[in-house]
Amino acid sequence: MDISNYLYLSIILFTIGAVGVVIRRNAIVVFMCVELMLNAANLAFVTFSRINGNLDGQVASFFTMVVAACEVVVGLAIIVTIYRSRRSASVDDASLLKR
Amino acid sequence: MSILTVLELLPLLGTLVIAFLPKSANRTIKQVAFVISLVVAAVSGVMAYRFRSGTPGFQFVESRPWIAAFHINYAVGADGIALVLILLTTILVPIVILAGWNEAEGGRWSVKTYYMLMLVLETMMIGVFAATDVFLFYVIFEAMLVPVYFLIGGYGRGERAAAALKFLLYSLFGGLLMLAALIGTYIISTNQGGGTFDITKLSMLQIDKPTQNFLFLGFFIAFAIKAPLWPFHTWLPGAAKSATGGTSVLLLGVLDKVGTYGMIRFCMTLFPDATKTFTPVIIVLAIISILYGAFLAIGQKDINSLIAFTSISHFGFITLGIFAMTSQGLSGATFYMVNHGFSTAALFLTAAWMVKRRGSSQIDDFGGLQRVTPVLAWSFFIAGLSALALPGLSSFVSEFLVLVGTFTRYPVAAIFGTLGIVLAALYVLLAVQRSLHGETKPGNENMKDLNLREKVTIAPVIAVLIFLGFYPKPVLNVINPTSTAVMQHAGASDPAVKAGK
Amino acid sequence: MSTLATPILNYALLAPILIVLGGALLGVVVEAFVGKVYRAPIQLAIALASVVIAFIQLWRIRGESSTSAAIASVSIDGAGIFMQGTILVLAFIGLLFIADTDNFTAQASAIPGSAEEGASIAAGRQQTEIFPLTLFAISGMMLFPIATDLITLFVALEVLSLPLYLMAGLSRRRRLLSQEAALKYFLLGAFSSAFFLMGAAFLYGYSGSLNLNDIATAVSGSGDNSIFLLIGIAFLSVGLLFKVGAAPFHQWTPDVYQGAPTPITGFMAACTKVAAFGATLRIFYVGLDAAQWSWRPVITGIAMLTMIGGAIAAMAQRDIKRTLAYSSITHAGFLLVGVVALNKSGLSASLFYLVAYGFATLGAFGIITLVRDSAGEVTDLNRWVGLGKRSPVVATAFSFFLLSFGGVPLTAGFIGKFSIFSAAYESGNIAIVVVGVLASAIALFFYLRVVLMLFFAEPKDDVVSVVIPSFFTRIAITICFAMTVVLGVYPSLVLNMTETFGTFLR
Amino acid sequence: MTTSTHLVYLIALPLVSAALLLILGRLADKWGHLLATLVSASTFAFAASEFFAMRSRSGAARATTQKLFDWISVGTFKVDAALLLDQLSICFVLLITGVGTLIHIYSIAYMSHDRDRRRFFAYLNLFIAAMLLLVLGNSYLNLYVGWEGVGLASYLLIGFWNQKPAYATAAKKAFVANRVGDVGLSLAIMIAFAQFGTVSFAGVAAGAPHASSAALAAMGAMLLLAAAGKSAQFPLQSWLGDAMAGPTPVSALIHAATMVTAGVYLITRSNFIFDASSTARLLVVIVGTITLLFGAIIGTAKDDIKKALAASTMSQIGYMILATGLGPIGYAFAIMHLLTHGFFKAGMFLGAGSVMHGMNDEVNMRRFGGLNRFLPITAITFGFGYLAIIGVPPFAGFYSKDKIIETAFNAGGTKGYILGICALLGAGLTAFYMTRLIVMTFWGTPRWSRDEQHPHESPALMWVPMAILAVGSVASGFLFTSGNSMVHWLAPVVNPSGAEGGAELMKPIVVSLLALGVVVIGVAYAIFKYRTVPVEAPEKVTVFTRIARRDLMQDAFNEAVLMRPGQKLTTGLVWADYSFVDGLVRAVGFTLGTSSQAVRKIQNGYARTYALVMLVGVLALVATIWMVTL
Repeated sequence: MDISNYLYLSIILFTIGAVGVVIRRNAIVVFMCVELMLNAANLAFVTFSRINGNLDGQVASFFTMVVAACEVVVGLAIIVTIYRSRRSASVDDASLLKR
Repeated sequence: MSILTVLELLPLLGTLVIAFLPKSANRTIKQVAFVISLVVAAVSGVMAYRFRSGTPGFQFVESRPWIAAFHINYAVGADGIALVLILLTTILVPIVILAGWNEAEGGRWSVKTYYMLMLVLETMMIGVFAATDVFLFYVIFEAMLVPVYFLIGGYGRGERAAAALKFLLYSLFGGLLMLAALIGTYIISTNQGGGTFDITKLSMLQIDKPTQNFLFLGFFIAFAIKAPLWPFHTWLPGAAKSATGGTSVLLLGVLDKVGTYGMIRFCMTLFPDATKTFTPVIIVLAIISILYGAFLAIGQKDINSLIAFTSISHFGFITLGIFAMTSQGLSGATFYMVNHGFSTAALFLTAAWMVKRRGSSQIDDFGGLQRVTPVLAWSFFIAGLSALALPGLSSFVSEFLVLVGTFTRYPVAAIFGTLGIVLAALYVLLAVQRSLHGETKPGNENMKDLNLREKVTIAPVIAVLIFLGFYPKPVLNVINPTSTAVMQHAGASDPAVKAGK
Repeated sequence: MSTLATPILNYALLAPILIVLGGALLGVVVEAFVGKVYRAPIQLAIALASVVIAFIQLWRIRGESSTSAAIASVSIDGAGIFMQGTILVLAFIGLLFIADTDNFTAQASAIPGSAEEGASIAAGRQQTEIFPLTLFAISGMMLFPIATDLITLFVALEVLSLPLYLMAGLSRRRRLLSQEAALKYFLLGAFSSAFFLMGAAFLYGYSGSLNLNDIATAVSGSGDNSIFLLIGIAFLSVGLLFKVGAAPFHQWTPDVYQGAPTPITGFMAACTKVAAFGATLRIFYVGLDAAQWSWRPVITGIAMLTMIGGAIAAMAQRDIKRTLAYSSITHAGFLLVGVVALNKSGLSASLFYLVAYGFATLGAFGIITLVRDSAGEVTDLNRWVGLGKRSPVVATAFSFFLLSFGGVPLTAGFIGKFSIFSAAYESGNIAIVVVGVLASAIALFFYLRVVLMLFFAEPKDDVVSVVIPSFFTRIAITICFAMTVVLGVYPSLVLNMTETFGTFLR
Repeated sequence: MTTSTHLVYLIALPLVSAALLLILGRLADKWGHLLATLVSASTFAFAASEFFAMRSRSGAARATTQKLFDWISVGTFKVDAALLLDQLSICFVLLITGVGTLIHIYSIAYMSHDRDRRRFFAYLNLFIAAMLLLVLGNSYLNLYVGWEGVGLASYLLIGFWNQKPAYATAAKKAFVANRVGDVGLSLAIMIAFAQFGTVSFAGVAAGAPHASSAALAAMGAMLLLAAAGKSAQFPLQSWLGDAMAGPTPVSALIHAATMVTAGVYLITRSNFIFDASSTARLLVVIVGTITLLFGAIIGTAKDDIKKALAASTMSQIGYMILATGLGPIGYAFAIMHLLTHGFFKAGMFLGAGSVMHGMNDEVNMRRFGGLNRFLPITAITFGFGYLAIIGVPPFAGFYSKDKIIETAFNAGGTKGYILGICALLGAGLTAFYMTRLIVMTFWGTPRWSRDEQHPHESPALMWVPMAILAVGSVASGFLFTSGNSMVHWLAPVVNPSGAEGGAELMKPIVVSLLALGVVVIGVAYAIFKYRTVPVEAPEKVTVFTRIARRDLMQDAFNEAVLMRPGQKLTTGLVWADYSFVDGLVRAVGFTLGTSSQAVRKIQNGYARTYALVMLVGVLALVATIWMVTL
């Protein structure tokens, strides 16, 4: 099976993630979409590492996972605070800062 | 240390002294400022005495590295043109301070601030004419605007804030264009072995025509805004209308000269070819300024904006003379700068006194002053006469030199220019009639005539106007060698006499 | 099956970062074990100390340069060290502002306006975690400009961003806005870093290595415009442009700058810019130099868009913090001019510009913290009217910072603009110089408009007062002011440094 | 060429005294007028001594020069401040100082009731100084200084009572009209410099033969324009009538005897230009002829005694200009008529002043009548002037005017006939309006009420000068013509080549008889027409009279063609300056402002929008990079 398909997959995932960020309202979901994009990148890394025949890409994906984990920590903290003070996790409700 | 540096430092010293005086000590502050400015004038006198006229090139030169990274130096020096303009500055400042003795009260800020700004401004005005490093010139050229901005906005009348902002934005915009051109010139110098901002070195550069035009415009527009030349003039009337008399004197009398000075010093010296290319356009602009300014002056109701528009007309003459590319035109233009300095000073100061006494700057609110305040009326009248370039007053000599110098190369332009002198008669005499003649208008009956201080202030100005009218030689002797040098560099020479004997 | 070699780390060269990190960790420990009363001073002491010590160490290694400090993943060189130094100095000043803990929420977890919050305010509690967070951010910022492989870059990016996301949400007053700022910053930041990562992946795919130098060789080796390379460049730049706040990736800036606690805004605006541009410069100068034909025109366009767009958008702002936010966008544009100049003077010009801009920004935001009424900071411009009459010194200082932003001669900003533009002109890119000039003209308008409001407009009745600045704040503002003046009048101090330090190790 | 070291005092004395009186102000009220008169008298004495000294010398040595200092020197443009007193200028110097002194004396009495008498005398001396500089300058530029100087003095004196708006306006009008002329002069000077590289009379004279005819014609035309402005010649004559707003002595000195004749001096002085250019000469004669009829016609319709005299001045100067246009021989006659005219016209103006003095400043002749019984001396002196101007032998005008008419005829061909006939016609008209003036003023029955007006003879201070001038108007003509003294005296300056007039068309005696004929007709018709004079000017009059009363519509013309369009242009420009030139600037600001508002719309606060924008940005980025690299 042609390895480049993995690339296409990662690109598709990435796109889905990106579109999701734009169209979904719920902060959690939006965040999940970002995670999806990160993982798409991971997939790309691994694939390329296979193509290039060295391990750097795979190492990279490990780093990414760790970083993603950190992001989750910080992100959920923020989202939860917002939710508590607004009783809503909708991104659109948080639109006082404008113009 | 060059005497020029001394001249620049003295006012700064004064600023420091004033800074340490208490806010309330208005009298002392004024006296200090006045004395300092007198000292500066005296020192400049010494400089003028030590100046070897008849020799072109810079004297009293001093150069020490400032920003090594860009080969920028603190470099000063004075040739004939710079010298006379510096003298103009140093003479006008004490006069302005004395004339507007009580101007600073009623301002938004303290008297202290006013005189500190004044002296800082004097330093910068001297510096801008003394600078022989283009970057130094530019820095002062721009920084100079700030004190003026605060002088207008802080101590002016009426729409002062808006006027000040417009003035500042307009000038800074011009300055930015100049910055681009300045950088261009610098880069070219780096490419041609050793980047430098030294005016003499830069004038040796070999720049191809298109680039020259591009750079020339950058400089010229900045100076045209400063000068101001039609159509870049619209900031001036507002500023003049709302500034105090003293500020207006320095603004139109000295600062705007930086524009025309820059045209000679930079446009012509750095980009001779481009100068030739653009001369026709500029001549036309100058002519338009002359007539346009005159017509609008006729149409003004406010005495200060009237004076402002007369200046626009006069700057047209100066520009005409500069770009006529004849020794008469160039020397005439330079001499014109000096005379215009003094005659506008006379106009603005007398006008300011009239306005202060009447509490209005509408020309029609005056009337019949001749009978009530003869001395004031006469001062204003004489100032007006110098504005219409009456023979026997110095402005005539310069205006005629400009015209004759122009005529030898561009007769048509000169003919249009001479129309300006008819219009000048109109706008001056209309103003004189409406303000000084006729029945004494109600509200003017018990105006006070000039007091001793004011007489002492205006007397020297008028004296200079008359003396230089009859004996311009001292000034012309200083100017001539420089203007000849400039012309040679620009590769121009006087047209030959038509009917040889 | 290759044997696993133990990594050789040159700790001397990495020390500055490690020191700051250590300080951060120490701070965490303090949070855990020290009583509430003592935390604030101790934390502050630790933070300041670690920054100072880091700087001293940095000074000792200022001459060094090596690519193998940490197995080719960072390269210590002049530019890197200079930028680290700049970050440390600016961070120090930033900490002095942050020290005024009155700006931060008493208890982040408490619901705004809840009884709980009231109680904690009454109890005078503080979220002293702000200090370790700051130190973490600083360490990330220090790593970002010297990182030479894509993963290190990504990690550094996150290390500097994550704390900032949190810090943005810690304002004491207007907490809803603050939290919203945090949310937006976080979501969009994550979004952009995803792009960064994807870009990194593609560059890796193109070059077969994560190391900038290898990528450089790969690019110069094969002149073909592989789709991998292009996508890599594009996505990578998105991440960077987001951080520097360049149009059209700038929109988070005004909202976050306005919502975040003002000291944090200042810290962000100054230090993040340095770090982000440090990385940007390194990536484009070192990694993608050979591929300039592909990215240079695009970045040029973005620079123009950013300069003009930022200036125009700022004109109509009514909130001083937003105004400064847009001004920082405009400056990002100017700095991009330095990036596309792509020559030595471009690099050193950018370095100088960053210093000048950093001090002015910190100073300006520092002053904003001082202008308050009963309900805290007042950022509505209409209420700043006539400030010059009531507190001339503060107003004068503020206007001076604005003039420096506007690039009026005899201020640091002017020298910065001059050097950036001359670098661009030197690279033959005259169009961008002209656009830049026009942009600064427009920018001048709104800077002067503020000055006008401060001094020439008649004050309104609803009184805003300038609080007596705390000791730290006063020092900080004084330093910024002094630097702005000195760099304006005698710029050689720093210019000579940027000349000598302005080199990337390839 | 003799060099002198004291010519400058001729100018310095009056100038200094003027400055003194102005600066000292009220302090000098007591004795100011005496000082002024004294100074003026001494200048006359000085001038006289110079004159006799000059006569004692011979040939080229007669001309005297004094170089004061080099005034302007830039490149090749070198102008000395230097004076030249030669046979031509001495005539003027004597006239100016002589008549000037007489008028000083007259004014002492005439202005005695005015609180600003000192200022008046200061102005008078300022005028004397400027006028002397005008005639003494040795280069066009020096002349120009005097030229505008007298303009200023005339402005000040016309507007002496400038609290009356009408008078102030008159003063302004005079100055501006003069300025128009000055444009001509300055252009002429520029041409001179461009052509000959110098502006001194000598230098230009030397170069004139080499110059192109076009240049000469241009310079001549410009000089003529200058002359027209100063000497109230067509088309710039309109200011002279209004100038009568000034005190009568001023009208006598400046607007009759001296300043207005400066144009004649200028053309005579520039004889080398006009001799070299027939075109210029033609223009001169045309202008002269038009003006002499123009003035005469206006004179016939004026009821204001001073305005009538002003009109006649205009016409008389027309004669002089005509003469100067008639070639080398004409200059002398022009100068001769100028001098005689100086005497009799000044005399008559003083007479008019004396009448006004007696009639509470009434100027309308219809309110005069039968005054000869009340002001006998005035009547007699005035009569002398009258006889002189209409040219009755042996009075001065007879000699001078007939010479001009004669030369006009001798111009030759149709041109000669036209000019001659016009000149004759003018003489007839002159006779008519002067007789009309005499009849209305001195003869017939009083048309003023006895209880309001108490006409009385003026004091000796006033009538003595009148008497002296009257004597002049009797004797001078004979003096100048006897043995062609004047012609020979001036020849070295104005006619170095010694050219003769054209072939005599008819014997001088015939011309004189013709002239006398028309004069008699004119006088007779006037006497017949004004047997009775209605107090109110009749309304039902021919359109010609109506036009003549309105100065032949000159003012109306100026208003319609210059003033109104000028005002329109001004207001238009003021408007345009705001809405276009400045409008453009404001437009830029506005555009930026609105676009700023537009940009703020995008910043709508929704994170998702920002993300979308970013996404679009990414795509754009990729797309552009793509395109760039293709």
